[in-house]
Amino acid sequence: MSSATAIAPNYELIQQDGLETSLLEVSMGPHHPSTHGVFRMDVKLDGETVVDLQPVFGYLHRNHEKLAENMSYLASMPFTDRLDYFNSMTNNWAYALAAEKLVEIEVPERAEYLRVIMAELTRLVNHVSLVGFFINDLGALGTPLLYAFREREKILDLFEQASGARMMCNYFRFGGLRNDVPEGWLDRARDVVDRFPDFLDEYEKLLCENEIILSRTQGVGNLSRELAISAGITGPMLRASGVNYDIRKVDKYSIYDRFLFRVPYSDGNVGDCYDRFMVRMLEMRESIGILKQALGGIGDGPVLGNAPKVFKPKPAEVYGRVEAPKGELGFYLIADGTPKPYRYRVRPPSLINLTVLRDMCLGQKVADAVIILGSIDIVLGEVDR
Amino acid sequence: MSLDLIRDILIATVPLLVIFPTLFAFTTWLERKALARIQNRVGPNKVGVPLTRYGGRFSLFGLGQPLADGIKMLFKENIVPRDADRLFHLLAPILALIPAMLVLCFLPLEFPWTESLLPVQAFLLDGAVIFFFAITGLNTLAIFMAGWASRNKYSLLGGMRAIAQMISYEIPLVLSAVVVVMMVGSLNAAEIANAQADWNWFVFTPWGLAAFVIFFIASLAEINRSPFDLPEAESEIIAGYFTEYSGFKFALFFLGEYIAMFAISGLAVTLFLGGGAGPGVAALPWLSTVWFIAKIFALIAVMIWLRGTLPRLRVDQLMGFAWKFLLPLSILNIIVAGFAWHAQQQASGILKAIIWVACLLILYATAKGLDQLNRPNVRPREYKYAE
Amino acid sequence: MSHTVGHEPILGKFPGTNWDEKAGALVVPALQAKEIATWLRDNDAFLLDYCSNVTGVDYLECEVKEKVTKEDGTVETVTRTEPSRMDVVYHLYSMQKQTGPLVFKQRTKREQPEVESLTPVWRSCELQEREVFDLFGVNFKGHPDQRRILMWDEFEGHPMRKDYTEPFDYEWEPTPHDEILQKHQRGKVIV
Amino acid sequence: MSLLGGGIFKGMAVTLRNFVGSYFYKDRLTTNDYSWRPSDKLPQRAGEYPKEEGEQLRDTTTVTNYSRNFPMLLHDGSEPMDTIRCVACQICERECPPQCIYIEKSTEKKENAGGKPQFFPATFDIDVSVCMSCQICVEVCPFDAIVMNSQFELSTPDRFGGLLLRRDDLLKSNGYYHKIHPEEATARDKRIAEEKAAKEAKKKAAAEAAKKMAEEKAKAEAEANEGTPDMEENTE
Amino acid sequence: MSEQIAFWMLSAIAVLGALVAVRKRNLIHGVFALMIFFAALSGLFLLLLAEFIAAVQILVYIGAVGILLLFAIMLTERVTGDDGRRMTSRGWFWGLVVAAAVFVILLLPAIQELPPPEAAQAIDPSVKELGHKLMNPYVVTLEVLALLLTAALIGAVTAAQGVRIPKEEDSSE
Repeated sequence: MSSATAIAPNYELIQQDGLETSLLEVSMGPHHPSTHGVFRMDVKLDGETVVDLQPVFGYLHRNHEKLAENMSYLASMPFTDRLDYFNSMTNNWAYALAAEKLVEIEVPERAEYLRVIMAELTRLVNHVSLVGFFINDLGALGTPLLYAFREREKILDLFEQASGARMMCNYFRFGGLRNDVPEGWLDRARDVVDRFPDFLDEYEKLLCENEIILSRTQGVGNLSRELAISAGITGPMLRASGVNYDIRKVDKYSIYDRFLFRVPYSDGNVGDCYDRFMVRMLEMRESIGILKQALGGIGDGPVLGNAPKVFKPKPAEVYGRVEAPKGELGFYLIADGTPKPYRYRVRPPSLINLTVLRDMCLGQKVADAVIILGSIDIVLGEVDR
Repeated sequence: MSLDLIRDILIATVPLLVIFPTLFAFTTWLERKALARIQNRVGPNKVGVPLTRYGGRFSLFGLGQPLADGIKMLFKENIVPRDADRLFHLLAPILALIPAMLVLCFLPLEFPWTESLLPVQAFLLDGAVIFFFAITGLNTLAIFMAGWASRNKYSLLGGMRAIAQMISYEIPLVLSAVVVVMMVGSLNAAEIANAQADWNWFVFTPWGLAAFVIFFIASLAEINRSPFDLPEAESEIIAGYFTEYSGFKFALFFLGEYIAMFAISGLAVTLFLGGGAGPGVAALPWLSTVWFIAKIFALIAVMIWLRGTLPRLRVDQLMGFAWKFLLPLSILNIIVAGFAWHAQQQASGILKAIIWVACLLILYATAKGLDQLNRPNVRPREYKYAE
Repeated sequence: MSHTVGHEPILGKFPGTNWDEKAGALVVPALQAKEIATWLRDNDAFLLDYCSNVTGVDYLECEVKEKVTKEDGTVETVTRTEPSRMDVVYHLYSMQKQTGPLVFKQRTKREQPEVESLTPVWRSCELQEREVFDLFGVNFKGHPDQRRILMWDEFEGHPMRKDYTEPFDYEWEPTPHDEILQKHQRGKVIV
Repeated sequence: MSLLGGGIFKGMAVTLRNFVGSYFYKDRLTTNDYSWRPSDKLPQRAGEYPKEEGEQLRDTTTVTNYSRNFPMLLHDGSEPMDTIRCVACQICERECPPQCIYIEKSTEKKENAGGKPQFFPATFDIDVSVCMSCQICVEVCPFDAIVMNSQFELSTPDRFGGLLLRRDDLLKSNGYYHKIHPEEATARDKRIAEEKAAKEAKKKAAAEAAKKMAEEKAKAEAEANEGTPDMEENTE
Repeated sequence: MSEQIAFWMLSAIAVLGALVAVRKRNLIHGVFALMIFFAALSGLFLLLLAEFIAAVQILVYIGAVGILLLFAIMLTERVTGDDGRRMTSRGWFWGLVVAAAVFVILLLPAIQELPPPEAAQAIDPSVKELGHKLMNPYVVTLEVLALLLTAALIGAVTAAQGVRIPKEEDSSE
């Protein structure tokens, strides 16, 4: 335990036999095709081997927290969409959850069901496109990615019908949802969810046994169980390292205790890119299970509780967190009795999962650094905020 | 030097310089279209002939796209990095194109109008096959030149990868061709093609099949096609050696790459797939040209299909695959082919079939064993679930 | 919901700490923080092996109105001045026992704040403490790699502090939006 | 003992199936042809694309009835300024998260959709280069005066002026709103009608109750309430 | 006639290439000039109807030796080679003498035993014949050479493995 918390040792190129080689310093990013945004890695290479790697952040920094501290509680809801722009629904949810803790609003049951449905659809969207991007980083010519996007479109269509926007949904409100889903939406959602497993079968056939993918991902970017816990890794990445920790199970927030679902995790021997990839593949199946139960159990009713029109909580401190597709997304709010939060803090899973990037990349090939970054699953909107 | 000779040389070579670039244009369209369909997209479908603005009505499945691309490439700005070696930066794309074009002469591609001419075709050379390999190897230089002259770290990495990869894969490439040369007893391309008349294609023999598979894989690496496109790996090193190329120079690289694709497919067709042999050739000799090009396109279709399916290998795995898998297998293939060929001289009928099956088994078992040896721990895993 | 962690044993063991009831947080003097953190991580009763969230909170000096109940039962509003301070807040969870959160605050002065880095205890603090250093200017003693993380190295000031004012934007160019913004800044619209 | 290269062959089978399937199944080829083509004349201002209201909606594949893009102002009749619903209360301006709305209240009152003299926006600008389509202005509006448009062809050669939508660009009829968001518009109209009916019933009840007490006094009270009924609730 | 023209052109290219290779300060340029020289030499072989030798010249000298040189240069510190050092060494006089001597020694037998043209035409160096010669009378020489090359290969691998990054004990346990 204690050894894992230490900072990774400084790998130095040790010269033997007096053969002198020099290191190649490459600045990968901020405009590199596979850094998933404006992320930069200062990489020192010995031939093709990574001997040092420094992540550089901040190219997309817009001080989201400061912005939010200068506007009303509701007004920063649309800004949370822009954090992890793949998963605006879960971002909304985390923020709504924290704010609801501040004022203790009851959320109607139908809204809870819809929230779960939206969150799990978001998880499908995120994981399916992440796997596509990951295989793209491995060098495939976008085929898995485009299959993923083909399926993602169907879910985004659902989002659009419910909230009016495909990605920047801005759908959750303190105490429920902005509006009810339109007529027939649930049937369409059932249709999409029912057909999703067929796609997953095909996807698994395409990817999970491919020899090249197996040999590219296995044994690459190993992350031990101890380091993963200590470094605060969350989400599928943590479970790929063999820790069974899912906030849906631990906190049982919302109505997750009503659904039967399993949490896939690895045996923790390696915790490599393959584990991270497979855990996400398996998680999608569980999400489909939750979706089926939720779409079966949803009843009629209002979707917005009696939230106060002007949101002016009493002084308090809360920390609300949800299991976002990328990990634990938390919002830490300090209210001081004014309509604006005194302190508004986002706990970004993408940024914290990057803590171990250097540890995982050292000693690997430069091509591995790219897929390790891909397997961490970052979105720069959230890393830099 | 007689004028006839010059005329004949022109008649023999100019068609190559016209037909193959045309085919290149068609192939780029084909590849984009096929990849698009594999990925469930539509692909280029707007630009018609001649470049209609409001595609739609006359779009002809977007066949005008290559032409439009070519015009775009011609008029793009030619950007040379400030620190680049300007001379080599200019020479590299040209040097990439020349060997690719040159080796086309070594393919036994007989056009109907060349029959009555003097025998000027290069494939009649005694060592045509070895010439082919020698000149293909020059491509490496061009890529290195491009990578080095660009003064870009990604380009340099791409160049280094290209050299290592192409040299390594040249060995299994040549060794798998040796089997065919051994069987025919000649390095002359025309003789090799003629030896496969009447459906005696080498790909239908066990050693020929193995050699063909090795040849095909190695040729993918040789022409930097997916899954061996490491020198231009987009997700790792941007575009590799041609990161700093734009406009027409880039187009030349592109052209060179595709011509090399034709050339190496043509050699595979010559060595294993019976050259121009095919139904109806006896009656209509010009059909042999059609068959030859059709077979080339069949191979290219497989390459496109592979590109649409596979991710790429890593550098060390790539080298390991060449040296630890393809090389031993191709050497074993030569030995097996030698023994089997001598054994089947006396045998006939059932015995011959047994020999063939035995050869196939030996080769497959070896391949499987090598695979196990190289990647002992790589296999799908089981995962646990928490309720 | 989450299983809360009992804080009484900590207060008993470490006399310097106190419990902030209003915030629900354990307030720890900056000197003792590392020792307490290590104890919390390794002690079997807590096993808080997962530090989820690290952030700073900047409190300016302000006047607080409080309702005080006197002995005779009358309620009176008292105004007192709250001194400025800087908090560094850690949210601790236990993955093994699946409990948490325990809010752990290092409290320090606002001018040139300095606290103990907890990165040696929890690796997850590494980037987040860098962020607090960057945006709040809190100096973390013992942090292995304390540099700016989100702002560029040459940047001056700490933007998340409450008294931070924007410098002149040298990339400014006029847009119709300026009109709108100016109106907002003129205070015509009171938020 | 698996086949050598078996995973690769399986993958190739999948891609082949997709290749062939893309010619036969709509499911596998989800790309839609974006059939609207630019005319020869470039628009000089945002909002000049499609020439008729709702023209782009012929292409139902690119815009659904639920999608939102930028806000628009509703009016009820044929003459926009006479039936504008907006009373320039400036709540949306205040609540707008990126602060992209600019309103100036008129100095004199004018009869509007409700048939009563009201203020109206002398200026109502939305900078769509800043607007982030969050729909918060729609939610906070007590008069149902601002709703989301789904028009998205807004490109213009003028980067600054062209992307500032003026009041007259923003004004759209309720009929147009019904055309682009039929469900939402119907629901909204229904709610407005209900509220109106409820209010009227309340007024009637209040009036009747007041009649018993003192006729003149009650009437005056009711009129005062009508003037700015929702304003006080929301303004704080 | 055409052969004459080709011969002179190729010779000129060869000499020029060799001169550039020696004189050029930029190492990479030098190597490429050397390759031009090799290519011209291969052309000269073709003129002598020794096509196999010509092919091997390209395959081995350009394809292998040249690239090996490039690799060696890549691994040195100054890839560009523009370090402005004096390129003529002090021993240029003795170098010239040695070069002249080698030239004369090579030239002497060529002048003395020039075979009659008919004889030269009679030798048709077909690839098949070359193969038979290599495999029958000269098989021992060939095998010894192969052994030598293998030894060199193994030596190269051993030398190359000298530099490696020490990895932390892997977490695979």
